[in-house]
Amino acid sequence: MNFYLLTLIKMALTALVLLTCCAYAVWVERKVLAHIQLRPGPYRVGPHGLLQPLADLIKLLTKEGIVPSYANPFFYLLAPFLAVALALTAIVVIPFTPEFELFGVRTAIGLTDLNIGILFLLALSSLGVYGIAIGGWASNNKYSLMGSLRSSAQMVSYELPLAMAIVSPLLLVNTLNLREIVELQNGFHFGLLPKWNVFASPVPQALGFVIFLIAAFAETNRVPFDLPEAESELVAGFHTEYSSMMFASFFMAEYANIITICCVATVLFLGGWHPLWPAEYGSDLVPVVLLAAAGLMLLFHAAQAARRRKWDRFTFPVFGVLLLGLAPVFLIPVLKPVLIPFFWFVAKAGFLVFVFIWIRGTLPRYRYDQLMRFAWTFLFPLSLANLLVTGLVVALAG
Amino acid sequence: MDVLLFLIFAAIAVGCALNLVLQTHPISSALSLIGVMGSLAVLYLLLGGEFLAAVQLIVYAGAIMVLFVFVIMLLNAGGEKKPSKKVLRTAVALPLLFTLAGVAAYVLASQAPRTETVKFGAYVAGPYEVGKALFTTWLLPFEVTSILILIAILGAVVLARKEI
Amino acid sequence: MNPTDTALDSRLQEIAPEAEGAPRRMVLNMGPQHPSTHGVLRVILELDGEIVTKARPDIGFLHTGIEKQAEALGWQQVVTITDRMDYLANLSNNLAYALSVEKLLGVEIPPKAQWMRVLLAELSRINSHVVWLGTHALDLGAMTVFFYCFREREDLLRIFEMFSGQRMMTSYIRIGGLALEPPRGWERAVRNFIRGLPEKVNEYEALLKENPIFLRRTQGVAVVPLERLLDLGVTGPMIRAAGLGWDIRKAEPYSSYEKFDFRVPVEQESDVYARFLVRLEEIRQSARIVEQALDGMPEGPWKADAPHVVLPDREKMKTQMEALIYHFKIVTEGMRVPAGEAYVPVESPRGEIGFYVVSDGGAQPWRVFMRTPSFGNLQSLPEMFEGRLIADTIAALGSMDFVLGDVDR
Amino acid sequence: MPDLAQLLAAEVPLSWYLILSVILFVIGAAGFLIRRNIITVFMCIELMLNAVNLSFIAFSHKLKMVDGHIYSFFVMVVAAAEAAVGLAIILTVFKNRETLEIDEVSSLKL
Repeated sequence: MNFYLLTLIKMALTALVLLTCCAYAVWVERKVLAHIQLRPGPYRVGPHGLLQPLADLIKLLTKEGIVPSYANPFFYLLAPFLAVALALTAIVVIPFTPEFELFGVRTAIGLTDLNIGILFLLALSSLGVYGIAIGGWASNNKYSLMGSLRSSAQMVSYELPLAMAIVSPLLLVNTLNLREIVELQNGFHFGLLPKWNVFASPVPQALGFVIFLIAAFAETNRVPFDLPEAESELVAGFHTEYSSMMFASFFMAEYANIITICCVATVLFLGGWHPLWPAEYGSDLVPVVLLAAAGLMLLFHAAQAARRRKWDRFTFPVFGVLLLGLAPVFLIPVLKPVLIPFFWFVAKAGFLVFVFIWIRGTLPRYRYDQLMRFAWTFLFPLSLANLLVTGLVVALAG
Repeated sequence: MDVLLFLIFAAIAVGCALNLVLQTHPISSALSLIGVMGSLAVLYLLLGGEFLAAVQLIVYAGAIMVLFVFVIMLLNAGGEKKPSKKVLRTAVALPLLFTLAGVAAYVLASQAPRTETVKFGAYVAGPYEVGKALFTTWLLPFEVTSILILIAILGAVVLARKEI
Repeated sequence: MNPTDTALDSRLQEIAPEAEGAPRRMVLNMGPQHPSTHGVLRVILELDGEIVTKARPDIGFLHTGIEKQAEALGWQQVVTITDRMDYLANLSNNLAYALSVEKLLGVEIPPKAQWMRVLLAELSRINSHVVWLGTHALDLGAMTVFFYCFREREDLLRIFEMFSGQRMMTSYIRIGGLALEPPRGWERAVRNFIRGLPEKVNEYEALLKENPIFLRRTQGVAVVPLERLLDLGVTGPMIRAAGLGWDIRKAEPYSSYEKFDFRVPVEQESDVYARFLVRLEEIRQSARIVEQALDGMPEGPWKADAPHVVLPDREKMKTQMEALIYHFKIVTEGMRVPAGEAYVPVESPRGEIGFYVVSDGGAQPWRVFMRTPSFGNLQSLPEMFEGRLIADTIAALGSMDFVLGDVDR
Repeated sequence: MPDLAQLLAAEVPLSWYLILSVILFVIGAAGFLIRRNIITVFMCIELMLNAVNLSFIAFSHKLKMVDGHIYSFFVMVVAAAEAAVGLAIILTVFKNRETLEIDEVSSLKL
């Protein structure tokens, strides 16, 4: 097949999936937070609020986009576009599966295979600050300005520990290509413990992983580092003045960034698509078992008359049958080399996204000066030490 | 394809550079400069400078320019209000400059051999090549730059203190 | 120059005048619509970077003229507007007003009513502190605590509704006793709530007390020395967090508080964290008081035997001529209070609340002056803000625990 | 007029890169002369540095040597150091003089 045609198809698919994931990440976040906080969360639109993202989208699309009279209209309108474009671009270098052959075409899920994939990601993440900075400045609102000043300082500061944390696993794998990084993490210690970079042999990168996650929280402006939009101090920070689709763009950018950074963490530290335990102990069956269990549980609840609610009467059996039907797909030999790695990748990245939400439900917010002090006096030296130790051990081990 | 990409990004670079000079508000200028840097990064890629293209974005566009934007926002300085009073100087300087540019371009175009072309992929200086050169041949200058940076940091810290 | 700077109104200029030749500072108008000014407080901040150099509170956005309104209402009717001042601890307000008027009237309140009042006042203290804890945590970014706290608040509001038929504006404590007979089953509802409370308080404590981020946000923040607090007229948990164990329930017991065994928590640091600890402990102590009140609730009438003050029972009104006459007189003319003046302070969740009532012998108060704790506590705002970061102002505002209705009345 | 396929297949002459570099440099120099705002002037200097970097890399491609990249790398390092110190100076100047007009800060003492 033509390279360009294939790439176009893949681009369209990736964009579609990523945007849907962003929308549903919001739903998942609201649901998880709600359950942490002892409330049901979105419940009205669709069964269990499943259509809530769609409703939100329609609401935001049909709202009037207001440009404040003192704002700088060009930059005010440019900022959300910049933010969302940069956030969505980063996903192109993530390899989701190994290469496989399907209908005579050799390809992989994932758009490109850059030699300098990591550098590309770093470049995009360092540009990501502009959307926020320009948006806050152009709104001509003091809260927004303060939010964007905070964010530029914060993102520049946390980029250092982030980059340092990325560099140490790179020392182990000796390549900048994300696909090769994942492929090098293949195999198991003692036939059981996966050879992911978190458990890598001379120097396990567990510390690097933690530093990376902390810096990632700061880079994506999430609790406890959500200072740029700290709603109790700066109203809504840099997007105080934004409404309608422009606001939605910032929102989407935030979630796209979270998803991307979780994927990067999966690739760099958690062994990408490699399973948690060897296939000979049945790791291939995990998705089947999970889906089947979920389907059976739904059918069980559907059969229980007492728990039935209006929507559930219809949706529980339908989704139960759907999930049960989906389970054996993972057993089809042709699809197996695609779906099983993809499942593991999505499972790991999804778990990290869950951690992001979980932290949001647990921790209070840092103060601005404490945040900067934390980056420069704790996180940065720690990541530097981690890098030095890793480098030393790698050099000594030859 | 090469020509097309070159022309597109060269046009963007020149357009952004002109905009940088012509805009009165520093934020517009800063964003134009980021545009120049972005398109130059693509041109570096065409020339095989993979590593430099990435560093251009990470260091130049992502760190130095953020600093500029930060300072502009911090000072909240508006655009230039009055045009320059030294009309004569400008009137003489600009034509001279463009003459210089024209002459330089002419000389370059006539001197450079026509056959000398740039082929994408003919020469690649990725992180490996740059790193190797940097840590073998250029080790001393590289270490000296670290001292330079240290001094710059100290200078910036001293200057930014409240007392001055 | 930011165009919004020139658009600031003259009010702001008068509150935060920009000195001639002073370095350029940003003036930030925080509120009256801001997520964490707890209502409609407006604080005008002068900022140097993120540091507050000057802070001026601008109150009055919730001014409802309650004090003046009281002069146009009957004695008993004023109870309903006291609910609307400090809407989180309305029963304490009711109690303070009722005690002052009862002092003028000289009526004796039966023990059961007194104990009920203690019980309800403590429940409303728990209510107020729980809402404070939730909103304070939300201000600091801990969203989940807020929802947990509102779960308790919901239980409490159900209890209040059970007593009075109203969730917030209960007006349950009236001059001469209570408004209604306590409903059937109230004891079980309160006991269930109180039994579960300590465990939940422990849960909140576990979420916040040793959380390093929370500690950094609160310890050493918004410290005001005790002497300044005393000068400014600050009372309640804020002053107890500064090392002075002043609690009117202990110092000048009212409504038979002397018969209860409880501890007044005192901390020394006078920072946001100390205030947090004091209030958290007060929730526990209040729970203890409520338990004691439940266990030792005396039997007897729930309103005073004062026919010229308290409306008679329907039964008596229909059978006894005298009761009918009293009912008619109270309803048509209102009850009369002998001329004089009285002030009985009460320890509300926020500090000392008192109603200085002056009567000219008529059916309406001649003057009701309200000494409200929120107003006094708010006086310390500039001292807490100045020289601190914007983020600290939020923590400080939360730690003051004011209710704007109480400030502006 | 060359047809599209020919254009697509053609390679870029090295001199085009050099001419682009000259054009950018001259624009930067012009901006350096006519702008009044210190920050913009500073940015024009960065533009000139960038223009020079482009020719370094173009020559590096011609000579098939990595040295041009190394030079550019050093230029970036110097630019970073320069930006840090320069912007700190600008901040201090603004703090003391309340202006960014380059002509108004020409005297060393107030």
